[in-house]
Amino acid sequence: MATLTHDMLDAAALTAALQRRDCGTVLAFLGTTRDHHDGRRVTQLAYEAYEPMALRELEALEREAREQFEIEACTVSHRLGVVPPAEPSVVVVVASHHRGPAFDACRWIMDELKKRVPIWKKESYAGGGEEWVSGTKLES
Amino acid sequence: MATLTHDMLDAAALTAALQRRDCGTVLAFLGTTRDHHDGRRVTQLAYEAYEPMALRELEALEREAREQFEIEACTVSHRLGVVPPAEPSVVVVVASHHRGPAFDACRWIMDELKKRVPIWKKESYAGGGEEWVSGTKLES
Amino acid sequence: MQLNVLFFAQARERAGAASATLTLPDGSCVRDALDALALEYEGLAPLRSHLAVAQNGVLVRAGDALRDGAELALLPPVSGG
Amino acid sequence: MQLNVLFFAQARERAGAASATLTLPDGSCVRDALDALALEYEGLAPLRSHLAVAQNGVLVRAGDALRDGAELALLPPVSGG
Repeated sequence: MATLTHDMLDAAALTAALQRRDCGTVLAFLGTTRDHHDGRRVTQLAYEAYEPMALRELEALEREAREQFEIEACTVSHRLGVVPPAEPSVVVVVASHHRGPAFDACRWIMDELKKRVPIWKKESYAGGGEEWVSGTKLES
Repeated sequence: MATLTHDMLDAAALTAALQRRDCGTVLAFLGTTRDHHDGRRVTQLAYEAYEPMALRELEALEREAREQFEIEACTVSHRLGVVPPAEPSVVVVVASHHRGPAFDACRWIMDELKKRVPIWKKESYAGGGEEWVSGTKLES
Repeated sequence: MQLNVLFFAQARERAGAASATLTLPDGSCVRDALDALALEYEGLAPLRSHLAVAQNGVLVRAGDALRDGAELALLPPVSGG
Repeated sequence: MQLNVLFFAQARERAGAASATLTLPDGSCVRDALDALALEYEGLAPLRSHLAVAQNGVLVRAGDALRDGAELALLPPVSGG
């Protein structure tokens, strides 16, 4: 189930939720705030979204991943608001019988998420200043 | 740090340990006991290892992964003894600046682990019976 | 027709507002809305070629017809994840 | 020379033991050890072509020399993960 939340993401709970008796693989991807970018020290990221559309796109990613790959379940969760270094802004969890499709699906979801979902992030820098991270134009 | 243990693997703690301020990606792979295989119902897996050699091989996998891929850290943990369905027998966690190398490294570690590390598993079936899972001959 | 316009990220900052009400002649298309907004919010001009537009949550093209009462969202290049 | 032999997985079950002490003439190689073990543990025969052998934790080949006091491990095809 796709989630868009202003709270901290609980990667452990999201991962445990997809440990299934009928699956041999659980793969959990955490996209975390990195404290540097292009040589500048980053103090935080701040995310915003066009929430109803972003949630529908996250749900579409889950559905399409289940259709395209041999996986049994997947969840995509994105945090909004301020995310400090080392904390996850996005958690993708995939469960599958075999490991190959889990890797393929998880990677595909992240690639698509960055192209299709109306979410934006702004970097704040040590010493002041902030900038929107350059992104990808949505294609209709 | 590679681990070989008869205790339950704490995937959440292993994952959290690799959330770093300088990394944008943490990828956690859990290989879990599946309750079926080739049409038979599996009640448990039992693992054994040539422990000192297996631990050295797990350590070598970590070291080689760090040399071959653009990753900052990785840990490989394997459980021994009985592992019931849905519980992990192996947990691989990789941290990296960018996500591509984390996927590549994690997949490579699992492929190599299954070819190089002296660990064996035996399936037990519902209704009785057990069998060693057919594996890969070690190459010197 | 009347539209409820939503500005996000750079578009919000450049417009100096998160939303606005826009009144256009019946039969207007997405391009007409962007033209009218560019007049009212000069700061949007440098961003215009980079914007995607959604009508009622669905991406639309410059020539697509607008619907009265629609929610029109101005979406800068996305950078989620 | 004397060797400490370890049997794992199928090899352990087929030998009916987890370890054994093996005495061989000086100058023996890995193949000689496997020959001697096959005589003592008939159940190992069907597995022999599938076994890898480690001496003191390092994989060795059939022609490699054995060292007195070494630990020799019989390793069936591996299936970790």
